[in-house]
Amino acid sequence: MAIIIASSLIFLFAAFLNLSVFSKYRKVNFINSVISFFASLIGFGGALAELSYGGKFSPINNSSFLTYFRLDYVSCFFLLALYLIVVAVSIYGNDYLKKMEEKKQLNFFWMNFHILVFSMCGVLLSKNAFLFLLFWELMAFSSFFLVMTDHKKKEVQKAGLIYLCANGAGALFLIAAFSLTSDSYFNFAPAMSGSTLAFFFFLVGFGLKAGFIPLHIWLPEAHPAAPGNVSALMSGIMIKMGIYGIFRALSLLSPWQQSWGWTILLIGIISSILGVIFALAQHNIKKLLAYHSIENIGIIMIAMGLGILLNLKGFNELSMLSFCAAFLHTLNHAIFKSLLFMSAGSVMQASGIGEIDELGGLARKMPQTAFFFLIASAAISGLPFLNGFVSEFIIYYCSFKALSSDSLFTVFSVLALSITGALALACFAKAFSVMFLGSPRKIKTESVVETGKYMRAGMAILSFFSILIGILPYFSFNFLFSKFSPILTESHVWHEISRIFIFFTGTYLCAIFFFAVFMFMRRKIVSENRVDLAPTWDCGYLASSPKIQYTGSSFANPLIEFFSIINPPSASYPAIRGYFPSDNSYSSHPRAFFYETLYKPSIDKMRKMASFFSFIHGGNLRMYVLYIFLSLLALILWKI
Amino acid sequence: MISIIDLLRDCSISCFKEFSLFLIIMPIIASIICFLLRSNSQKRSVLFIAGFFHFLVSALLVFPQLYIDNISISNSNSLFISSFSGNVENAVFLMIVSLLFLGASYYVMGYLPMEEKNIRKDEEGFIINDEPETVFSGFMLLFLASMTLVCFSNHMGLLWAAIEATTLFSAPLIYFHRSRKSLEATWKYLVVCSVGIAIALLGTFFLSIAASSSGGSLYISDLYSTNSFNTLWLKLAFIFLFVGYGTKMGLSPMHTWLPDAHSEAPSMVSALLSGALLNCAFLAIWKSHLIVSSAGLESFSSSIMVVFGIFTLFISAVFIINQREYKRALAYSSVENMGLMCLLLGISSIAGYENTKQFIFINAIGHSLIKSGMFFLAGLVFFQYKSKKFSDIESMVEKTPTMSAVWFIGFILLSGAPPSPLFLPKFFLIKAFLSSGNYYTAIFIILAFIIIFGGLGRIFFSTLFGSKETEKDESPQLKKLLIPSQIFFLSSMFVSFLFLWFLRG
Amino acid sequence: METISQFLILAIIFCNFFLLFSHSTKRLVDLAAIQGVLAAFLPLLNSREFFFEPFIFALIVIILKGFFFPSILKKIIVKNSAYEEKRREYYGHISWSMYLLIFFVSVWLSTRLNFDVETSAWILPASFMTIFCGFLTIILKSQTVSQITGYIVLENGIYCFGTAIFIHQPLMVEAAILLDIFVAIFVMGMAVFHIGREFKDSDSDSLGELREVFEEEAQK
Amino acid sequence: MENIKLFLQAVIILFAAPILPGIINRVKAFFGGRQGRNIFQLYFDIYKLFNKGIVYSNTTTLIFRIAAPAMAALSCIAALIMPFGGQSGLLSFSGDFILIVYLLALSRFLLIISAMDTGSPFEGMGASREAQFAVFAEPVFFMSILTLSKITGESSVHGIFSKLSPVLWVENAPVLFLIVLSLFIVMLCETSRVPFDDPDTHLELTMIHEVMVLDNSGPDLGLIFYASAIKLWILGSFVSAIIMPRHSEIFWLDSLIYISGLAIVAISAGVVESVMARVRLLRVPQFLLAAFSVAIMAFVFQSLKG
Repeated sequence: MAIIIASSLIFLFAAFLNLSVFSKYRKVNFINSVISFFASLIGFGGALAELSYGGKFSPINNSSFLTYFRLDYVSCFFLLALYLIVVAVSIYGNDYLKKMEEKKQLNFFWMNFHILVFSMCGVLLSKNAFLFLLFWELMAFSSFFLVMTDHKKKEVQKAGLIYLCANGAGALFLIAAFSLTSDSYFNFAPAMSGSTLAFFFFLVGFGLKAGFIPLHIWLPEAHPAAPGNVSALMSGIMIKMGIYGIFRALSLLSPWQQSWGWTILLIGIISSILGVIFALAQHNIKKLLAYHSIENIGIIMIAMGLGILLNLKGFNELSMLSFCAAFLHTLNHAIFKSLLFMSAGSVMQASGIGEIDELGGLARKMPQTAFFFLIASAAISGLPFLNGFVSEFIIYYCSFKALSSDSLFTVFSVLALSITGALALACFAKAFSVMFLGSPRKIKTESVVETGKYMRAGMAILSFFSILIGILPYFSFNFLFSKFSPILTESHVWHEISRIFIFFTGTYLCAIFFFAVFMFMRRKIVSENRVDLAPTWDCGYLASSPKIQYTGSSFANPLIEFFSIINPPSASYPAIRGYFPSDNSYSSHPRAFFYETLYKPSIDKMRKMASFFSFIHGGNLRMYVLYIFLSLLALILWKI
Repeated sequence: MISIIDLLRDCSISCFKEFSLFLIIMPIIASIICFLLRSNSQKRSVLFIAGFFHFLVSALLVFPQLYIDNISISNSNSLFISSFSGNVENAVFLMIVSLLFLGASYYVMGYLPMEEKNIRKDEEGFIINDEPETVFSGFMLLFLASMTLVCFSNHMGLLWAAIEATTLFSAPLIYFHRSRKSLEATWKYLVVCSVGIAIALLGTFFLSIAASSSGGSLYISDLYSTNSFNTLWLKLAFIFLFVGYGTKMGLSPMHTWLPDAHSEAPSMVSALLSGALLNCAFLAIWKSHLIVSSAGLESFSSSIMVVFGIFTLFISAVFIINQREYKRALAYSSVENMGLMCLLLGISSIAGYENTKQFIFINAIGHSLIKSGMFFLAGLVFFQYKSKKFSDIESMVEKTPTMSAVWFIGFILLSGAPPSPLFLPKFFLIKAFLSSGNYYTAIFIILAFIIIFGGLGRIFFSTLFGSKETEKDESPQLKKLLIPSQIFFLSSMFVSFLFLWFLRG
Repeated sequence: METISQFLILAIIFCNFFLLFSHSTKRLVDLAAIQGVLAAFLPLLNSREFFFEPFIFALIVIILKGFFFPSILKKIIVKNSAYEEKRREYYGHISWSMYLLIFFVSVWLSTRLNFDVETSAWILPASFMTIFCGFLTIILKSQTVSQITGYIVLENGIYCFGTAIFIHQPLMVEAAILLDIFVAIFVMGMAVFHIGREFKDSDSDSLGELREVFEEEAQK
Repeated sequence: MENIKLFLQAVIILFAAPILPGIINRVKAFFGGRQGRNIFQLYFDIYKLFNKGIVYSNTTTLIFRIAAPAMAALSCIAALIMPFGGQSGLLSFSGDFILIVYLLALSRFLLIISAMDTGSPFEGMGASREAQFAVFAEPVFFMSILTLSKITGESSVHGIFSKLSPVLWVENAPVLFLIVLSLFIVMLCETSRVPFDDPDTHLELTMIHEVMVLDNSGPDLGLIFYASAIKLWILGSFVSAIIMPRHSEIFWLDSLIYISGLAIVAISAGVVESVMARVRLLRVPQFLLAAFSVAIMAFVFQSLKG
């Protein structure tokens, strides 16, 4: 516990340092990234130690200020994920911000970065409602400033405003929720009355931060607007604070109800499927990744909904297991989503283009970044050999094990997971191949060069962990969840899962063995015969150009057409005039569906209604005196 | 160290009456001096010195009193209260008034010389020349004197006279920039407030009728103790008092003067108006609520206050969302906070008077400090950018970084995020409504707060960020003038943590 | 003594009536002055024995309300040339209906409030009538000067209410209240004088710039 | 004795798989009145291809080079997990069909990427169609496995197949029939047989699966043919295990019945190919959604009765 508090205090100290000392220096990047790297490394070590043999989680009971903080299993797990991502992001940040450093003074940026990490540690550690909300607001405002780093652009300003309002609304709902579940000294206390209402407030308050479907409008705006390393940190870890909050809320509201489980499950299913459908239609790489965060949050919510419903149905070990799956998927998603944002950031920095349809053939120029992006996209679509598959497998496992007559919800979760998996595979195959493979479309790849060594180091760390959890699930699952709850570790479910994970490693080894055999056979044959290069078969068409390649939108077009009722793309192609063919253009750009059909009209209607009341302040003095007279009369008639 | 405190405590108890008289008369004398002096800088220094001494003496009076709650010296029918023991709220509001006046006088010292140098044009192009300094500083000090009188009065009639005096002395202050709009604002302020105050006078007379069975004396201390009231007259009295002082406090059907007065008055005057004056009016309502509840009609008065409080929240939410001027937005946020305080007082009968009292204090202190800090800032922003509409101001972060930093911190505090003292009353209010079971009002209040946050957010956001390329040009004395707001913001945060320390204790 | 105070109260009620229906601001000011003087006489008639202070106060009130303020307001009327109220077509009907309304409300109120302090019977409804009439003058008349007269009428109603109950307040409080009222009227006069100088016609409807205008209207 | 049997099974699968496409072509030729190719024609093609040189397109990267062997390896592993006859596969655990499906998904992912790597419009077209069909095929597969595990109460492939018995067929014949139908449609779609995609068409625009392997040559092409054959074997064995349940505890008899079941499935696939023509490309999703509704109907029948 002490190590973790020490590391978070280092972050606070670094933030203060930035404010005062560093404002004079011009090049603050290196020092800051070194400080945050070492601090998060210490924190990571502390969390690992706490998780593996610590386990005591005894609350600190001295009367000092520390009584308001406690470290139990769940917060330790989230701290582990947080520090892991911060380690990678801080290294990555050092190189990523080099270009930006020439343009403007970055100490304000780094100060906010440190405050963000410090406030996230605070959120995870605090046991007192006031402190929790204090750190929550600190997190909200520091991430707001990080999103607004290059506030010159129009869409960044729009994103910033939506993000600010979402945070404000979320904080107020949390105030309402905590008011129901805290004693007079603001410490967490189980809700006395109206727990369903408290649950609703918690869900909305934390949902605005987690970003599942109905409350997600800020996410696809804020993440593309933020610089690469910030959006990696935000979508990797900051969204998970919402998930942590929902879990903490569930532990506070003791008697779970059927309706809660179903709401969380349905929200999970809707946001996972809709998230990936929206992602398919996106052209901008960061928007695509932002929508995928929504999809993965949906998967985590499915796991949590499953956990609640299984608990109510009496499958206690299975419900514990599905909560483990939710936490594992949080860690997995943190790893591969930050990896994706980092590689996307380095691609955008190297090529300067965000639209995937203009990129292509980058793998030749940026081999390592291409490799990391491949690892991450395979992991996010839940393919074997990588960590995405492990957590999705556990969710499948729990739903199949609990398949009895009245547990219909397992069917929904299995279907949702399978559809999301297939769609995610299609989406990331498109993204990876359009960006990295084939021949370069609009981009001039001569100028493109591999990204800095620190950025690659940051990405390497995360891909190492992704492969580690993927290839050796038994080792990592046991290490992470043996301390979760004694009931689970003794149950037969635990043994069966461990056996399965050993089988996983076995199958992977066989697969690699077969792969080696085939490669060896081919090498022997290839060495004898000739190997030569020729242009791709193009039906004998002489002048083939990169433009005839399949772009991202054409790849995803059949699926977008099929799902167009949910997410109608707004295509614009002028009608063909005259008889002779003139040059024509077709452009289709995805619309932020929920924002434009649900939020924008409602806000405009609200403002129109509000402007209706402008007559009250119509400027005529006699009306004002009339108001006093009328209120006087009204009170007399009402009360006397 | 302990002995000094005891010494201070004894002398503050013994010569309480002398000190209070000094606090009232000293500003009047200072204003007379100002009328006599000629050069403007001398007037401003007199203003500052008076403010400083006023703060010193009131601090001397208030802080030692906090340790001796037990000795209740009966302030029998003397016009002025003889000690703060019975009524702590007077002490708190006195402290707010004197602290704000000190900040405002310091601000005036820096602001007025800047004002003289630049000639500002009205929208229609008329050159705006300012009120003669004598009128300004003179009435400012009289304004201070009347507000101190409000905090010390123990007689309802005297309380009424003091509040009427505050209206009259603040009217010329609003008319400082001699533009057509400020004249219109002054006229509306005068008519609406004096009509409201007249109703309050009628309410005072009804109160004396209600208490006629026990000699009809209007001494607040006596009114607390008498329990033989004619209930019908008491109800009518409370209604008239509530509507009268509610106009002065800015509760919502009667709030119409507030946005005009605040947006047209110079920033230091509007800071004092929204920080100190609204509190004094609230003090009067608080006293009448106490009188009514001591006579057992608590549910009657709190139901009225809850209804008016919620209507005020609704009106301020409706008007903030479409607002186009930042000063008017700040004014409506004052209206919202006053509605919040009225609501808090209203639910004190449900949620127990003792701990709601603490939250009303923290809200009053927090709101006054933050709002006056914001108005000082608004004055500087107006001075720098020459326009009241936030759409004309762009990329403040580039042009004036330090001011925009303080400007955004002010917004965070105003929005009720945890470090700010305004968070705790909101928390308590929602908790009281939710635990007492009326969920719909709770949800309505939450929506109102969200809309207000969104409206303010939109305004502050579009002033801070913009796509115009501007280089940094921040005049040094502008930075010097940021000091009062910075001090006020920091002290408000300190107050919230101090309050939490007490609560935990 | 009883009949004279009855008679005075009736005169006050009639002043209210004329107030509502006259259009010339000068006549309004005179009516308010008369009403003020009548209200000032009331305490003298009610009180049995002769006290010194109330007599002095009554005298001051008579001098101020009767002579000082009308002269100021008349000078302002001349200065701003605000002689005539704007004639609105619905004016008559509204005044009538409002007059009847406030008459019934005040009678209803005074019957409801069983008034145990012994004074002349009609004082309560008369004072309510005057107060509500003061309100109506401010609301219905559009000239700034007539709004001051409306305020004076309001003060008259409150004053004659105060005298009705005749509970002796400490001297300082009585003085403070009277001082405040007169300073208020004086400051209003100053404000109207400035308005006259700033705006050509001193009609209060011209003072309409400070209002909530929202985007749509702004663009229109 | 046990692991010898397991080893034997693996050898049989790995070597017998290419027969199935031969059987299908033979049935199509019979319907066409032609003599048809030799059943073991696919062995000769693979052997021939293994001795050829390799031509790589100059736009391809490392991914194109390692895709074909990786796909072959993954398919073999998936085949090994499958139970053979009455016996469980080399490694069987509860929820192993999830691993099988996702291994096939990984091989499909590699196929799509290698296709897009060549940068040719045709391969892109094939890749996007493949990705689209997979989206609709997977839920059908999972739905039918859900119903199966609900009937048998087991959650591993081996468990399900060992529980399937003629007695079970009698009890819930309609449900099992619907599951067989939906699994058969999924098999046809996944291995790109006629109703969804014509394996031996020559116009690149109409192909789906073949067009993705347009640029592979030599040993890579051989490995890809081998992998698609194994995939046909895996999905076919799901269908055959349900049609011919057998518990005679005699290893040889069970495996014989299992292989004959597979032959029947291949023959029926050949019949379907020669009877039906290709379905228009836009109609394919509706076709799969029909299979999905069949699977849901099966589940609803089962849960109502269950």
